Parts: sequence; C-alpha cells; structure tokens
Amino acid sequence: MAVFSSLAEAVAANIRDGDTVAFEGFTHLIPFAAVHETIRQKRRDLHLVRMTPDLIYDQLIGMGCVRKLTFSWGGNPGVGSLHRFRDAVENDWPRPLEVDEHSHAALANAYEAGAAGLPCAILRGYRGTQHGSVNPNIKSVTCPFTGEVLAAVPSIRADCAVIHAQKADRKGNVFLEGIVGVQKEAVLGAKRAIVTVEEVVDDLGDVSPNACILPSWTVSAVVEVPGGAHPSYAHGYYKRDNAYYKAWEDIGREREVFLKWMEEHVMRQGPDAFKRHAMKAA
Amino acid sequence: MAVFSSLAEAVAANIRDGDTVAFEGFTHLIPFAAVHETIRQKRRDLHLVRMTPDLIYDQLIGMGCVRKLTFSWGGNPGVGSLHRFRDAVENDWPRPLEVDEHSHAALANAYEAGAAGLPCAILRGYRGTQHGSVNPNIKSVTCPFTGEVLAAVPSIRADCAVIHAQKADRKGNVFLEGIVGVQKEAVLGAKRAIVTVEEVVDDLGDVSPNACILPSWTVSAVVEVPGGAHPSYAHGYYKRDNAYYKAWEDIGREREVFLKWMEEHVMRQGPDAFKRHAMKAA
Amino acid sequence: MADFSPTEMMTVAAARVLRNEDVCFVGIGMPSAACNLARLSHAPDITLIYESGTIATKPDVLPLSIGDGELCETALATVSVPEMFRYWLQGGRINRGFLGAAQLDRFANINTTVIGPYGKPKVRLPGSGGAPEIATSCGEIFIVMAQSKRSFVDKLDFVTSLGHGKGGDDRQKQGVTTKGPTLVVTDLCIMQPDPVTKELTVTGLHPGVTPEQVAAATGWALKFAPELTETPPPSDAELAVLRALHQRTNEAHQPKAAE
Amino acid sequence: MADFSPTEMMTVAAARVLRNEDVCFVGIGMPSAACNLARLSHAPDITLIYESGTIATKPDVLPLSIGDGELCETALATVSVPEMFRYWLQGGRINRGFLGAAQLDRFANINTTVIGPYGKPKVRLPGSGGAPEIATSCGEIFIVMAQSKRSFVDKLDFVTSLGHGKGGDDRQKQGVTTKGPTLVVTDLCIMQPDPVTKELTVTGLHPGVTPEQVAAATGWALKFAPELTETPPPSDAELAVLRALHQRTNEAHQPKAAE
Repeated sequence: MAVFSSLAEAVAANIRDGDTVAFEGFTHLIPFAAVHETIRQKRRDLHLVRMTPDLIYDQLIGMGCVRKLTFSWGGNPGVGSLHRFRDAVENDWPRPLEVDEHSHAALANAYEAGAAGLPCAILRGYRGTQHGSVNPNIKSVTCPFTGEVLAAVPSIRADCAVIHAQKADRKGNVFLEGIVGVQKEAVLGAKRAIVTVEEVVDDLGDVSPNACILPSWTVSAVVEVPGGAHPSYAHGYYKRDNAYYKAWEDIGREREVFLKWMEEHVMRQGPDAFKRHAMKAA
Repeated sequence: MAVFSSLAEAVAANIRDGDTVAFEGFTHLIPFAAVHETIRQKRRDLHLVRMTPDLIYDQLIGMGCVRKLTFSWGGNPGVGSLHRFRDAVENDWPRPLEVDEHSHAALANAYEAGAAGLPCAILRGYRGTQHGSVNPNIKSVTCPFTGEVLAAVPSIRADCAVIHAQKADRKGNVFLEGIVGVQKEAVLGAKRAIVTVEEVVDDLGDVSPNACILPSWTVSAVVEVPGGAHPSYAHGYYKRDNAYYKAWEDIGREREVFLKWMEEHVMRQGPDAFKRHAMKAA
Repeated sequence: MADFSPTEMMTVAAARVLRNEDVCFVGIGMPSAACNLARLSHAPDITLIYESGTIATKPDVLPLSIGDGELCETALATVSVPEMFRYWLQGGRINRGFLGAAQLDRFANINTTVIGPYGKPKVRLPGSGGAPEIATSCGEIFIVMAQSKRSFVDKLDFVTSLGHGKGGDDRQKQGVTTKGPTLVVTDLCIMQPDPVTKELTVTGLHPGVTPEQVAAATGWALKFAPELTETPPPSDAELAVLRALHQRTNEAHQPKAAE
Repeated sequence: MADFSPTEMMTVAAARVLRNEDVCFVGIGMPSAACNLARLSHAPDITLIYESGTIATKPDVLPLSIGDGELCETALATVSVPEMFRYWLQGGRINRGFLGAAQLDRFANINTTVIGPYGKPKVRLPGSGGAPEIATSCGEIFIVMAQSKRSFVDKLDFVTSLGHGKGGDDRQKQGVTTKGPTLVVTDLCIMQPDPVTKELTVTGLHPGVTPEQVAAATGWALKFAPELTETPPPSDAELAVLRALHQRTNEAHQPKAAE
C-alpha cells in the first residue's frame, strides 16, 4: 500500500547503494526531481536501467552514482551526445561504467516480461547484428512448434522503479496518460516503486475505464512534486523544455562546467525547485 | 484500409469455408449479429477460436458450421452448460468436433503472441495438470538464463477476426472501451478483420490519448449494426440481457427446440433484428 | 439468530476468511458471492479482481457472468485480458484466489474438464478457464463448493488445476512456489490440508452437522482433526447483507418489463 | 525556382518516395523532417508512427525528441512502448521504416553504436534504439543521411542494424523475410541496392552534383548505374512547406520569454 511521504524519505527508504533502479519515462514524465534527490543522497554503485538514458542518467553517471548501465539508446534526443555517459565509457571518468546494451525492442520486451513475472522475454530481434557478440545477456530459444530461432533477453525486475505521473488520489492510486512508455511495466516488474506526481487529488475523476492506473498496492511511495518532470514534460500540465535540452550540450560537455552546474542546480536545491515549472493546462 | 459494407457483404468477403475464425469479446461486445450472418451464409468446416465459446459458438456448432474448436472455457456463464457444444463432443451431433483445449492464461498469451507476430507464447502455466497429456499444442521451452521450464503454446493468427465495438469514425478507425478482452490482439493477429459497431460517427470525439483504437488500416470491413452485441452488451449503450442467457438453458438443451428457435430467430432474420436492442446511455 | 440454509452458512464462512488488505482473484458463482459479502461487511477495502480485467471492482449486484457491465463500471481500472493474466496474475500481484470445482480430491486437486474419459466424456464440463494458473500463481487458494460424493471424489477424471498434487512436497516438486489450497469451505464443514501430508482434514463443522454426515458426503475415507471447532452461525448482520445482495441480484437479472 | 541547400534537396527527395497509403515508422531528425514534409504536401493521409507509441500523428512542428507532447496530442492513438514494438513493429503492421546512421557500408548495414573497438571506443555513439528491429520488421527501409567519407565507410566498426548483410541473399539467410534498405537518399545522390549483389549503386544525382563528388564522399569504390537520373530540384511549393515547417519548429523550441 502506497505511503505518502517527502521525496527525501521516499528515496531514503526505497533506493539503496548497489540497487538495480529503473528511473523510467519515455521522453515524457521523466522523474527529474527524484533523480536529483538520489544524487543529493549520494547513492553509490547503482545498476541503472532505462531505455533512453537521457539527461537524468548523464547527471547520475557524472556524479559517480553508477556502476552499471542497462540501456538501448544513450543520447540527448535531437541534440547530440550525453557527454558524461561518453566520458565514463571512453575515459572511465568519474569511474568505469559497465554496459549492458540492447535494442529498444529487446528492452521493451524485457520490461514487459518483468511485469509478467517471466524470467526472460522472446522476440524476433537482433538478426544480422553484432549485439549478441558483445552482450552475454542476448541468447536465443527455439520455437517448439515452428523451429524458428528467436532472441531471448533476461526480464527486467528492478529493486526499485521510479516514475513521475500526472496524479494520485488520496488512497495512493496513480494515474498517467499520454506517452506512457514502459512505466507501468517498470513498476509492476519491480520490488519497490516510487511515484512522484504533479498533484494529489480527492478523486481521479472521469477517466476512461481503460486508463493507465497503478493501484495503491503496487506502489511503495507517492510524493507530490509539482513540476517534478521538468525539463521533460507532463501531458495536460506543462510542455517539454526543449531549450533546456539544447543547453545541456554545453553544460554536460566539460567536467568542471558540469560539476559546477550540478552543485548549484541540484546539490544546493530541493524538490521545491521544480514548483516553478508546474503548470496545469486549461 | 477498412471498407464500409453491409454485414452480408463483409461476411461473404472475409469468412470462407475452412477458415480459422476468432469471434471475440470477453462477455462484453460479443459479435452476435456477425455470428448470425455467418450461420445464415452456411459457412462450413470452420476452425473457431475463442476463450469463452458462449452462446454464439453453441449456435455455430449446433448449426453444423464448425470442424474444430480452440477454447479455454465452454459454458453459459453463471447459468450452466452449452448443450450444443456438449452434444457435439459427447455425441458427435450434428458432426464430430475436434477440440484444442487450453487454459485462459494460455489462450490470452497465444492471442497476445499472435498480435506480436511471434510463432508461440511462453507462460508459467499448466503446472501439475493433465492438459499437456491430451493436447499436443502444449509444449515447453527452457529459459536460457535461469533454466526455468516454461509452457509454450502456438500463437493465434486467425484467417479472420470478428469483433463488435462501440463506434467507428468515417475513415474506419474503430474505438472500443470497457472490458476490452482480447479483441485488439485477435484483430492484430489476424489476416482479415470484420468489426461491427454500434454507430459510425464523424469524429471519435474526446477520447483518452491511450484509448483502445484500431486504425482503419488494421481492419478489413466496418459495418454499422446497432444492437449487434445483444444479448451481450455494449458499455455506454445497453446492458447485458441476462434473462436471455438464462433462457438459453432451455432453448439449447434439446436439438429440436434449438433448431426451431434458430430457424425463427436467426435464419429468417437479418441484422436489422438487432436494432431494437440498441440504446445509448444518457 | 435467524434460520439459515447450508449454502448461506458456506458463503458466510468463506467470506470470513478474507481480510481488508487482500487482493483477491474471484471466480464466478459461490466465490463471487463470498468475496462480495466480505466486501460489503468486514472488508470494505478488499481488492476484488475478475479475470475479465476488472481491478478493484465494487459491484452492487452479483454479476451473472465474469464480465457483466457492473464490474467494469465500478472498477478502479479495467485492463485487457492478456494483461490481466500476464501482469497481474502471473506477475504475482494477487495474494488470494477463490475457486470452485466440479470434482475435488483429497489433495485439493481440481477437475472442471470432463466426467469420464477425456476423449469420450460422459459429461463435457466447461473446462479450465483461469483456474490452472490461478491455482499456481496466487499466493494461496481458498476453495468453496457444496459437498457430495459426486464432487468429493477418490480419483479425479482429469486434473484441471493443481492442488497439492500427490501430497507432501509434490507441489514444490512441480516447480510451484505458492502455497496452493489452504482452506476448503463446503456447506457442511471446513477442511484444511495436513501440514505434512497435505491431505484435506476436517477441522471444523458447521452448526448441526455431524462427522458422519460429512463422511457420507465424501468419496474417500476422510480424515478429521482430533479437535473440531464449530463454525459460528451466520450473524443477523451477515445474513441481512447476503440476502439483500441476492435480492438485488435477482431483481437485476429479471427480464425487463419493457421487453 | 528558388535556391536550395543540399540538405533541403535531400529532405525533399526523401519525402517524395512516400505515398499517401504508407504506414511509416519514423526516426528522429532527418527522417522526421522528410516524413512530415510528405504529409504536409503530397501524402496528407500518410500514417506516421514514432517509437514513443504515437500512431498516425500529425505534428504541426517537428519534434525535438521522439516523444514530444505534440506527437501525442495530434495522434490517433498512443500505445505503450512494449505494445509499439510487439504488436505494431514486430507484428508486421508497418510497411516503411525511415532510418539514419552514423556509419553505412556498401550493403547498407548500419552502425550507430561505436567508432573504434566496442570495448574501448574512440567515440561512444547513442546505440541502437529501435533500429535493429525496424530494419528487419518493416516491409522496406529508406535511409536518409548526409554523405561523407566518415559516414559512408568500407567497414563498419559495429553492425548495429542489418541492411543486406554480406550482400546477395545474405539477408534471407539470416532468417529475415522483409526487403530491407531499398533506397538511400543523401545530400548528393540517390542510391539503390543492385538487384542481385545488393551493393549500393548510385542511380541518380542531385542537380549540379558530379559523380566525382559522390565518389570522393564515399569510403569505398562506389558503383554507378550506366544511366544516371537527375533529381528534379525542390519545387517552390515543396521548399515553402519545408521552410515553414522548420520556421515553426525553431520558434517552438526557443526558450520561453517568461523563463
């Protein structure tokens, strides 16, 4: 049953050094505030999972929180590189980064299989590529009916999943809509889950019977953090801050600039810093 | 791209003797009108697939349309037996019925795998049961990472899927909501698809971005048949006619009574007979 | 205390084992009545899940089918059937499953497939539905069904769903990690598996029922615990809630006057 | 006819190959510009699908990311990412895929993973994203990318996504039944795989481009068809639509005055 708490409490209670953690959100609803709190709490040796590492993982990697990364596309979308991620892979700075690299299709299936309680996912994937030669987490199974050989990857069952959503009701039932990505799968496949939300409401209101809802008993902690997805966005609330993403190209490129920026914008801030980005569409 | 046509044309164009056909709808949105048209057109040797055969398959089996049945629960929900189904299995009347029997979990996974273009589905299923000893379509695969043995079943890729939905727009995009069952999977796994709808509208309106929608190009034919799911129901339109289901116990029990009823209520009728059941909730 | 029928006693006794914090996979018929009675009495926040995809549903009348409109209209959310069986059931999110059966054996294995040989059955039953995976994926299983020599049999004609297999640790040997049936509630008594052998053992009798009656309604030499409890009879409040539920249900399922 | 840049020529030439009835899986950047130009000009009903789950989207400005709000707000429907890759891409529902690349070889195999050795890369690129399965699951693939010796290479540092493998029927030998890359559009020319060897062959030049220029921008001994077509230059209408699209996009991605 979801507990309502502060962001600091939620991170302290649910993310531990060495954990496998999936901060998810496919472009939309990326849990920036929760990531910043994790950095402030100086978690170490994390095994991070995420289809599209995005700026949040650049920040976690650059601040030395990460031991291993499972991912399928590590860039600043539409802008360029994640320079902190590259610096870790290319130069072991600030520490070596172990890489478990997949395709989107494989990771999406791996999340799906995790939610479904399976040990692995099967897909028609990776054919004619080199991925299997560099990643022991890509194997195969043979269909017992047709003989077709399919790719197999381990399912993702994180210690903790962290997502941002539009709203929760006072019982802790969570509602999200728009580009829902792999968030439901990440939460249902994980042992624990933190959900930050734009707002807590009395009632989820007149939503579709088939809306994407995570019942309270699938979530460990719910935290109200208005604007908590900025510079990503929250459908129905505020837009993606594309200018921030473009600016990251220069912030992330040099170690010194990055560290200074993080000190100022993350280490010396709290979740309330996100409030000014919160806005509800009319 | 979906073609708008009469129900007779849609059935004639898309369901052929010997086809594998999945008329789907999990209690809700069962395509009764389309089944009645199929019976009127005297299709033969069909291989029917459906999780819960329900009265529609009792009717198709009793009228001699069916060669083989893939299913997971064949009863009149909350009432009792499907007597025509039982008569076919127990007494070969009106013809022998080949049975490919599964659990709900296996068939739900098989539909899912069909939509996903896979040859088979894997699940943690059938453990400690006798199903595998009577059905060669239940095999196993071993997870290459954990060594766990999982059940495998062939995916369902019907020649034609037939479903009923709430509405379509004038381009043929289909919307359904409520208990959506395996309808999306049945359609996306099939070569062809017929969708009957309560109404055709200019615009699907203010539906959730994550609504269950089948784009026009996934559907072969769209037919407006108001009330076409009766005695099943259409969420937002009319309720389930539970009295009809209870009455079926006596209609379906005896061959003569059944045949007389079908002659009167199906063979001598057309899709317009369903209109009187159509009703839109305020 | 009001008069009550054996079926009412069974439903009430089954409802009592459910708790407010349970997440329960509900079969249609007797399990559905028991689960909704629990929800309308001592467990108002219990999460009821039907295989039609309806999560945390709160129907005002009992559904006739597993997917009546009432279930969806009163649910927190409704998911597709593949999602229900994959993410929710197989995903291990459901801690209680409530099942019935056509035949049950001494190790609480279930048959709902055929009476007679599979290839040429005397009676073709509906089949497995969700039961085989409910029986292995839910944290534990409660079974509720009327008791008779026809239904409590020495040997199943077909094993549709696993209970405790051949007893002892056979269930674990089949690769299943959940508890399986921990309780059987009938119209006569309460049975629980022996902690070691897993053979069903009568541990309680409903008011006015004798051990002889129970034995006579069972197709094998049924074991009884040395000390038998007597099930407390349905309270006036329990009966009132259950009867009102059935009353509403019957009215709702009548043919409409307009038709 | 207005002046135009090589990039504009490339975008326009890529857009022209799309048809109104296509269902197209769109990568971000150049593919997205080409696909939306097609939609805003000659193919108004084309179905554009982005891997973020947005189906039949009609953005007014180009998304910076694969999942900008604009894509969802203007889509017919938005599905989860697992559903997108399972039901829509792997399910065989998408007939065209539009990809870019960091490196391309003569058989249109794609590298977007690393420059240098995988274990100790000189440049760590973003990785595969959706491309490996887009390349094999879509009916056919169009590639659009600027041409240079750095990007059109003799040997890929890593095979991220399959084109025609080692040429000939190698693709089928890998168990892949779709057509793969049938067209490469660069800022200099049009290439198509040889029908038999599958080696990329220049079949058309953009206005004012010489075969020597194309050869000089390619890391292998590039083949040319005996007859080369000249790509018709962008029409005024095409340029107007494309420039207006970029203009709207640039304005939309600027920092807000209020911030």
